[in-house]
Amino acid sequence: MSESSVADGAGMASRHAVLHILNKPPGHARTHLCLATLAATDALVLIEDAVLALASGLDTSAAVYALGPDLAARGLAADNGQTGVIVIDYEELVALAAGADKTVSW
Amino acid sequence: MSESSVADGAGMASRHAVLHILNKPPGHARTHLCLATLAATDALVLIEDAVLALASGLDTSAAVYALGPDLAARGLAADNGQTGVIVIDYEELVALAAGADKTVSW
Amino acid sequence: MSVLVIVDRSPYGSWSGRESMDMALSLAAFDQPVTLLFSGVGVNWLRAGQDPASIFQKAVERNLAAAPIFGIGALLADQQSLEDFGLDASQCVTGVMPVTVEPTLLARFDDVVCL
Amino acid sequence: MSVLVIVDRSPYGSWSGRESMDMALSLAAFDQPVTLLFSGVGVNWLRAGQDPASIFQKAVERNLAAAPIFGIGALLADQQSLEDFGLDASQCVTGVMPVTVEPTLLARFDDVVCL
Amino acid sequence: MSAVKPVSFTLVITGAPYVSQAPQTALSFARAAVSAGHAIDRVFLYGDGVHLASSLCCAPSDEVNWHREWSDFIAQQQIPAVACIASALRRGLVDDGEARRYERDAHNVQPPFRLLGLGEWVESMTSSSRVLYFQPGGGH
Amino acid sequence: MSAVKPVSFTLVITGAPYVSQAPQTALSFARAAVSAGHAIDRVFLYGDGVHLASSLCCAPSDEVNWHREWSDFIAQQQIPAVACIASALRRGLVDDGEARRYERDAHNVQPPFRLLGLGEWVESMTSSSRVLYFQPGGGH
Repeated sequence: MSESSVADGAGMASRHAVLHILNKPPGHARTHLCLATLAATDALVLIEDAVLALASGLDTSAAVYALGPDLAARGLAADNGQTGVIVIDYEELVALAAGADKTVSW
Repeated sequence: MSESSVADGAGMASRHAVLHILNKPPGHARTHLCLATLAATDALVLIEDAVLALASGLDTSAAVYALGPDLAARGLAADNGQTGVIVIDYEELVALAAGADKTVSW
Repeated sequence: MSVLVIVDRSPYGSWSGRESMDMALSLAAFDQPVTLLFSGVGVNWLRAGQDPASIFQKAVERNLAAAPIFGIGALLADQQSLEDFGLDASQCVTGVMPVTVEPTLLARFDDVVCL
Repeated sequence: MSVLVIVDRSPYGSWSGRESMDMALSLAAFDQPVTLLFSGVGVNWLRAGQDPASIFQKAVERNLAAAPIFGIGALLADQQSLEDFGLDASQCVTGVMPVTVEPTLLARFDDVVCL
Repeated sequence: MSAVKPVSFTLVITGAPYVSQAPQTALSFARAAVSAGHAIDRVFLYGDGVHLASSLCCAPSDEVNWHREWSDFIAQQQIPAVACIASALRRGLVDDGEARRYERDAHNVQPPFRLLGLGEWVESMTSSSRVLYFQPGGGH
Repeated sequence: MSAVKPVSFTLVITGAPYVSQAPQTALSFARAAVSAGHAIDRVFLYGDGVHLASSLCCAPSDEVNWHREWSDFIAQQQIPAVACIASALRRGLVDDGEARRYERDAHNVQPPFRLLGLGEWVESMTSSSRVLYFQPGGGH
């Protein structure tokens, strides 16, 4: 991805009070806890097994990002059933984490 | 427990086609899988974290056993919300496993 | 800096909950404000009358009851999870405060740790 | 002796599913009848087009497609789980047979292994 | 006990000590099985269970030493005890021979545990009356 | 990159290599953070994450050697790398000093990793801009 999209990522992050980073697969109790604490103004980043939520569906009004390499590994694309998901790379994840007020690793 | 109750355990086990041994806490995906494969003529043994199902409730018509030391560790008794649960010790678990046609460790 | 440490692992079947509580105790030992929140199956750490000696493990109940003495600000528990496991305050170690798990809960803390 | 090996762990985030599949391959290598069943998030092992090289892991897709050659009797998948993850047979590696997970399924095997 | 016909068990342990309850439950089961006159054909460590074979685990002084309890039990009962070699190597458990092969200057597999392949488990599946699995709970 | 103000990260890893994806994701994150001009104050291994400090892990020859990748990165970037001593001892990870104290004839903590207490993590919580946790997934 281009440097400008990294800057965009950081710009978006600065609007989010909390950056929630989730690595648990759908159905895991931690997923429910994460969603229960997710404010509409927060952002959720799906990494590792959590990207499978794009296939099973995810009910939130918060901004949702998904880590591209984890999507590719699992044969998924951003449009796999879920709309409005922004695919990011590690550089953009760093920018989001650096720009957020607070991060929670679920 | 007395030796006669051990023999009772083995006698019960011989009526069960499959002895399901579950150690996962309520809410774990494995719990659902175990219950989905549990026949009314099977038996379910709750060990370790799975004994917490006596507090949260368990919907099955199969025979249910729970390991006493694990109940005690977690401050639970057999009558903690769930009826008809038979509390066993390790000796009775051995007798159930030895007497069953087949065991599955979930 | 005030930290919320969340424990959502069940007692005794795994050491994960203990290692989370060790983190909370460590923050308290260094005079950092810290609060514990028990959620999901984790609320079972709070049940009174645990006897882990029956499986040759150490009791944590007394440590939790003494949490304020160790410098831990509060023992919060998710109200819904308490109900799910048939627990009310009278069946818990002393000092447990039921709360609703919602976004505003996290906003009260500078950092959230959930292993 | 026929063995059912169940995989209900998701791919790549943990090695548990791989270690279950290694057990199935090992039984097959010693000429023991074995069947694999994918359930829950485990069905995602079956999705066609996986590229684990993107996270520096080894692909299992080709191994699964070649399961009959290795002596594995069948690749079963829980129908409901496939639907939960938006999968139909055309999006899976070849040879996947959807089944309903119910008590009678286990009765077809002498042993069931679910790590 | 006469009501139960003696059988033979293989116990597979897939959870690590001081991380999961698996090795504890397995030992209580094993002791009860031996007391009841049943045979234990083999103990097989797989996945994270291989850590039970470590010679370098230093248990907290106020907790039970599960490594010693298991080693003593296996030695007393003369039960073949195997850790899966593939699980072990990737988790940092090596015996004398593997240490030489991989050019490491130390080894940490506690006898009587031996590193062998999954074929040992397959053998148990064909010859033991019952193969039971003692696994991690919902910890992770 | 100028849009992002440089910050300092502490990375806590609680999942083991070849068991969870945690050490891999953490390394990709760490490399990207350094490339973007951010600082990494400390890498702290906790829980099962301490296995990343093992000197005896023998990775399969057809897989990435995550121990070496991490050791090289830490050495190149001169990042303080700590494994929690309590987590390590109960999981069979000992350094030279602990091996002597516990009378073991081998040690298996790979420098530059050092065994230290949770106080190191508390220090990170008070001094790093962000503390991120790289954990096991739903494997167990």
